[in-house]
Amino acid sequence: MSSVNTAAHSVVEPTPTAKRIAGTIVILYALVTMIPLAWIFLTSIKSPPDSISYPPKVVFTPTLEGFCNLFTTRTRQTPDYIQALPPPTGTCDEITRGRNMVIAGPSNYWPRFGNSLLIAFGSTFLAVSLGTLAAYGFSRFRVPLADDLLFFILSTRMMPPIAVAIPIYLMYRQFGLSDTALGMILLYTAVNVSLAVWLLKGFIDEIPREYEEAAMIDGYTRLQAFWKVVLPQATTGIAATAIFCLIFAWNEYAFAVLLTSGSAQTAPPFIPTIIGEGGQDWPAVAAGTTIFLVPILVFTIILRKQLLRGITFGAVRK
Amino acid sequence: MSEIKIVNLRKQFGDFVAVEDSSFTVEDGEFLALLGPSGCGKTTTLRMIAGLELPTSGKIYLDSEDVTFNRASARDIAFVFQLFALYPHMNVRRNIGFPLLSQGVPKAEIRARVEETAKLLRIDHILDRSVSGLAGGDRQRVALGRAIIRRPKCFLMDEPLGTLDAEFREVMVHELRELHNRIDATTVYVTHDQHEAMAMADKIAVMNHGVIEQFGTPQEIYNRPASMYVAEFIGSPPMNFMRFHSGLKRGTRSILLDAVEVAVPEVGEDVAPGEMALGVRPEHIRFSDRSRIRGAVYGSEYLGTNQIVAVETAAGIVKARISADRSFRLGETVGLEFNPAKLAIFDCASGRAIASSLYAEVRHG
Amino acid sequence: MLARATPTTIAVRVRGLSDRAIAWLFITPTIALLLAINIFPLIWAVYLSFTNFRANRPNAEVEGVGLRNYQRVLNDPDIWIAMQTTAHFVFWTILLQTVIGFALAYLIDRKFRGHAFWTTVILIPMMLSPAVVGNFWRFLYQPQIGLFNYIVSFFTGIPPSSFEMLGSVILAPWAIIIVDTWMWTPYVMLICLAGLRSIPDYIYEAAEVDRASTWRQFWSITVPMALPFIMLAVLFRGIENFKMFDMVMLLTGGGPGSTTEVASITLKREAFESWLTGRSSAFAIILFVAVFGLANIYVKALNKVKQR
Amino acid sequence: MAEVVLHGIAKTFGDTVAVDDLSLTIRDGEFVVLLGPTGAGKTTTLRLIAGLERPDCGRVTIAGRDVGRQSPAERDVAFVFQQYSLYPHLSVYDNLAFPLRSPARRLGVEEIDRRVREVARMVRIEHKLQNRSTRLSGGEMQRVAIGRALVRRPAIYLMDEPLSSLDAKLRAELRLELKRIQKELGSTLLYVTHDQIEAMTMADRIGILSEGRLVQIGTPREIYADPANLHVAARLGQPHINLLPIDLLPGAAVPSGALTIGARTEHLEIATSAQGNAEVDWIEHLGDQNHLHIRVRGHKLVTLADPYLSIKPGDRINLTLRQPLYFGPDGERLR
Repeated sequence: MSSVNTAAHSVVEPTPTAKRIAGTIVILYALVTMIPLAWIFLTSIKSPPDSISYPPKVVFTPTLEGFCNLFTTRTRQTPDYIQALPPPTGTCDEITRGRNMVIAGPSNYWPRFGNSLLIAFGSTFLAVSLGTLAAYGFSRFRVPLADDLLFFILSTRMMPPIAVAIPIYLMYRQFGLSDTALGMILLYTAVNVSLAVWLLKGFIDEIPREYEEAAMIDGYTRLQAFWKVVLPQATTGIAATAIFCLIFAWNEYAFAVLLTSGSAQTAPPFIPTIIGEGGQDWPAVAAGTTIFLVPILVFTIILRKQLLRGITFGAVRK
Repeated sequence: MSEIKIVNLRKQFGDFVAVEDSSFTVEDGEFLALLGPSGCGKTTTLRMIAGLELPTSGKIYLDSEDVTFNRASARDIAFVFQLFALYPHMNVRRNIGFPLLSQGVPKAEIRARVEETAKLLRIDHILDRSVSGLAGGDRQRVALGRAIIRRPKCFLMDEPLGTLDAEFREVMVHELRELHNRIDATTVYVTHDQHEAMAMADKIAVMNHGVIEQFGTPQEIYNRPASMYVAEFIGSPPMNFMRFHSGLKRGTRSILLDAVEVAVPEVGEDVAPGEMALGVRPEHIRFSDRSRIRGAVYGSEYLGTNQIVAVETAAGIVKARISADRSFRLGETVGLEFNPAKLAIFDCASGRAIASSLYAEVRHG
Repeated sequence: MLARATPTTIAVRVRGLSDRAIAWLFITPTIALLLAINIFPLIWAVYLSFTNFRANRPNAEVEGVGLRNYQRVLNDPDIWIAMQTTAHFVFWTILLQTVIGFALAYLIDRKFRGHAFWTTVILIPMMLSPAVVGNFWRFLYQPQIGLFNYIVSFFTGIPPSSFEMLGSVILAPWAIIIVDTWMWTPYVMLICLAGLRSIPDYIYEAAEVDRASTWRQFWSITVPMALPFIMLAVLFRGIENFKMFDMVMLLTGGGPGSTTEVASITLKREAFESWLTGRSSAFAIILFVAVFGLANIYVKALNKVKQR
Repeated sequence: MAEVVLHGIAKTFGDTVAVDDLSLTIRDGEFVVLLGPTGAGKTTTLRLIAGLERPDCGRVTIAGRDVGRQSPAERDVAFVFQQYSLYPHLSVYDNLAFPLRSPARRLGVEEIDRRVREVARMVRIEHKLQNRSTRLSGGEMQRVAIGRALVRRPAIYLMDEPLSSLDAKLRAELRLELKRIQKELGSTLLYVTHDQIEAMTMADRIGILSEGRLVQIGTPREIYADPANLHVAARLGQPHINLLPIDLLPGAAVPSGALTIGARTEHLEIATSAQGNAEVDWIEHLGDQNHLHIRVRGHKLVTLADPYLSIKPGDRINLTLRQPLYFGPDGERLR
């Protein structure tokens, strides 16, 4: 009531000085934790010599060399050969020639990135769809052993991924699912669906049954009531769950490195393998990392409310 | 125990004025109810007295000491919250003892005083239970125990019965009043329920939009409402208003209601012609075939001991409380007779009550 | 007036599927998928743990070896060292993350201007891929050229090339702990924040009226009421870090020597480099039982705290 | 509209008996209120009629049809829930139109629009039709909820304490309105509540429920004036009925076997007398009614004070019984 409206002005509200001190410390912490990310971005627009100079360079001439190296494979040629070539066709061509190299073809980065997109979105869609249905089932009907089943499903997440990977590796080899996008989608769906059911059951439990009952009395079947009444009210929960599944699938490394090697490989195992001449090509790695991180950053910022709700809700429920 | 005095107290949140220039005094040992609908500023007033909220301007005196800008912890008051505000991680004993612990009272003394307080409230059998499992009434008693254990200068209560169910509320109303009679502590009690205020308070302040509309004893407020707002807020069903258009002269003893002359208490002021309302309490109406104020029965609500009959008259629907013996057909024509000594007249534009012999000794808030 | 509906024709149209049919229809696909990809492999792993099967020799004859795999694993000093490394890692990361995370949450709960924005900024590291980020930290830790050594040297004067975060037996575990703390402190912070926000203002007002000092309010109200949340955060981080693989793999690969070889890395070596499938399955089962058992004991304690 | 008959229905949940051998006929066009405390089986009874629960035994017929095997949608009933009555994701208009858009009805757009507007007028919400349902005040929400039931003409309206979450003023207002609408439409209505005022003021007949059993049914006057037992007598009346030992006050004509006397205000005659048998404790001024608290040899009584009687706390009065109610040791009424 009125006390709730006015509570924000209460004397237990922190004093301006307390707020200022708290704000300063938190902002300092935030800035410090951003240094590595800022460094990744800066490195991605440095030239390879700039990236490994000492002391580390904060002021430098930006270049797209890292991105060029990320997207292409190159071969070293003699300066005479390069002189004899027709004029360069683009920025990358020009930069590459400046290092006495020519572009031999595209790199594997975009295909790997595409795999990540396909697998992450595919598995998220499946996990959330299946999870919503199952969560509704567990929430509204008396399913024998439901609690044990849910607990068991969740406890499989306590296994180290490597432990699960052994039999899955054997099974996939048997069924020809190794190194296929379908195999990875199914795997990530299975891993995510347990969390999805758990989270979504919580969200659906919060929607009072009276809504469906009212709809059923009003002449709708249970399926129609589910579609028209439960789903619209569960959208925030579904969105929060989807973000979780997406982040997991997008970032996953252990299964990906063990079960894929070529055509279905995702970006996380690929990025560390980007090698230039004489060691790792850090600007290229940084460029690949930047591109890979950007979608998640954008996501985090746009959907932070659902994200926060999802994390805290998931935590408090379990 | 002590006296609370507030002078021109005002509180503003941004553009919104929550409490406007309020002044009143709660005498030592008195039970004051701040009564009004939600958002009227009663809780804010209470929180300012407690020191949970600091006023924009004005003064608050506790026992003649200016405490306006003291924090709650420096005021020696006790506050009972609407949602009880029990510490969920402590058991009953530790909840009640917490105010003493905060002041560094020795363990043995805390123990003794907690037990004494619990006995007073008849909750000594649940002292070692967790507060989360308690029923509403017991939670309420624990909250009270935590308030009275310290023997503070005064008690402030913010709708403490708001979350209890109706039947239990009745019991707690009596319990609270009895507790007050026993320990005689100065109390300010916030509620939106006129029944609670009427049943418990020595004085009532009726608030509306941040302004105290009337301050007085329950009988004063009920019998001599200072405004239409107060008249309508108190009583169930509320006071009936029968509208008429007229001017009034000092000394007049009757008015014309739809061409029927109605005797009223002697008017004490001259009023320019305008829209007026005759205020009649439902229990001051009797049915009489001789009366020339007539109407058709619109509905009746049977209440056992008595009944409320709604009658549609030319001046609007009037509800009368009469004995339950008589029954009515809908649409039946009846005559209404008013108790002339109890009638009030209001100016519709301002809502103000017109001075009359009924109001001879009333203070306006 | 309103038209009258005709009940008898309604009856036929709205029958639809029975609740039982819908329950099956909704739950079965999920259960089937979980059986195929979660449960079945688990059972298979249990089976394999009793055999001498090697995945790189699929055609060799499989023999049951009873409990011998388990005996070997439990008697292997290397595995015990890996467990010890894991325990150190879990202990220090959780300690640091809890202390920093709670402090941050407490400060953010002061609700200074822009706190929502800065909370989001702080959260960013935990959203990122541990593998990709771990890989990049390797660059930051380079002794000659890395930013980390430079900053340390800038503030302490220690020559940047005089120490190697990833190459030194003493520093490598701390290098990993730093990265893990950087990544996951936000998570602990967030859950602590949820805990702090779950304490309603009126509880503090009550304490204020009860004349409790700020110090007492912190220890008698804030900490105990947020404790269940803190304990939850510890549980989740504990489980996650117990099975930590990707970040360590990319930072040190378990080195130098085997100083940072946590259990998951040992497991990976046994299973996918030495191809001792049976034995590594036994190790996996032991790990699982250990986590599961510890987590259950912990949850019991947690429930006790909650019910207080 | 139709007659609804419950015949010997019972429902248990685990160990608790919610409804026990309940038989009840709600006549066509009748407003029946089931009154009882929490846990008396009121809500379960409504849910059994709606088909949201299946009875363990017994029969429910609506307009002569046995609806035992029918789903809620097939039964042609409307239900107003205590809470959660509106879909938060829909506007007021869409909430009202929701029952009409069901596949069971398939009404045309214009027909739906006509009916929605008609009902909106009836419950006085037509000015808020486009609002989100979450943006309404409590009273408005409950009006829309009632409107959603009224928008079709079912065999029976079932209402589960629809006014309990509102404040006293609104409750009084909606009470009158609901009664008016019901009479206007001639609808059959079964309403459950724990509020005796609602029951007394709205019902054609009140059924008193206790522990799953129907203890008594009758018009408000019958139930109030002629209660079947102690439980019923104690549920009605403001202030509560005074329960006294038989020999406390003069004026009783005690039937044999009576153990308790039930005395309401109208059963007590007060005369001022310095040698009276009772003492005035205090007077509770509630404005419209004043409660007189009286002490008689250690027993406390509460009655309504006659405003014209001049007494004050501490005065002695003479208290006499006038045709009170008598109850036997088992609580049954003795006449």
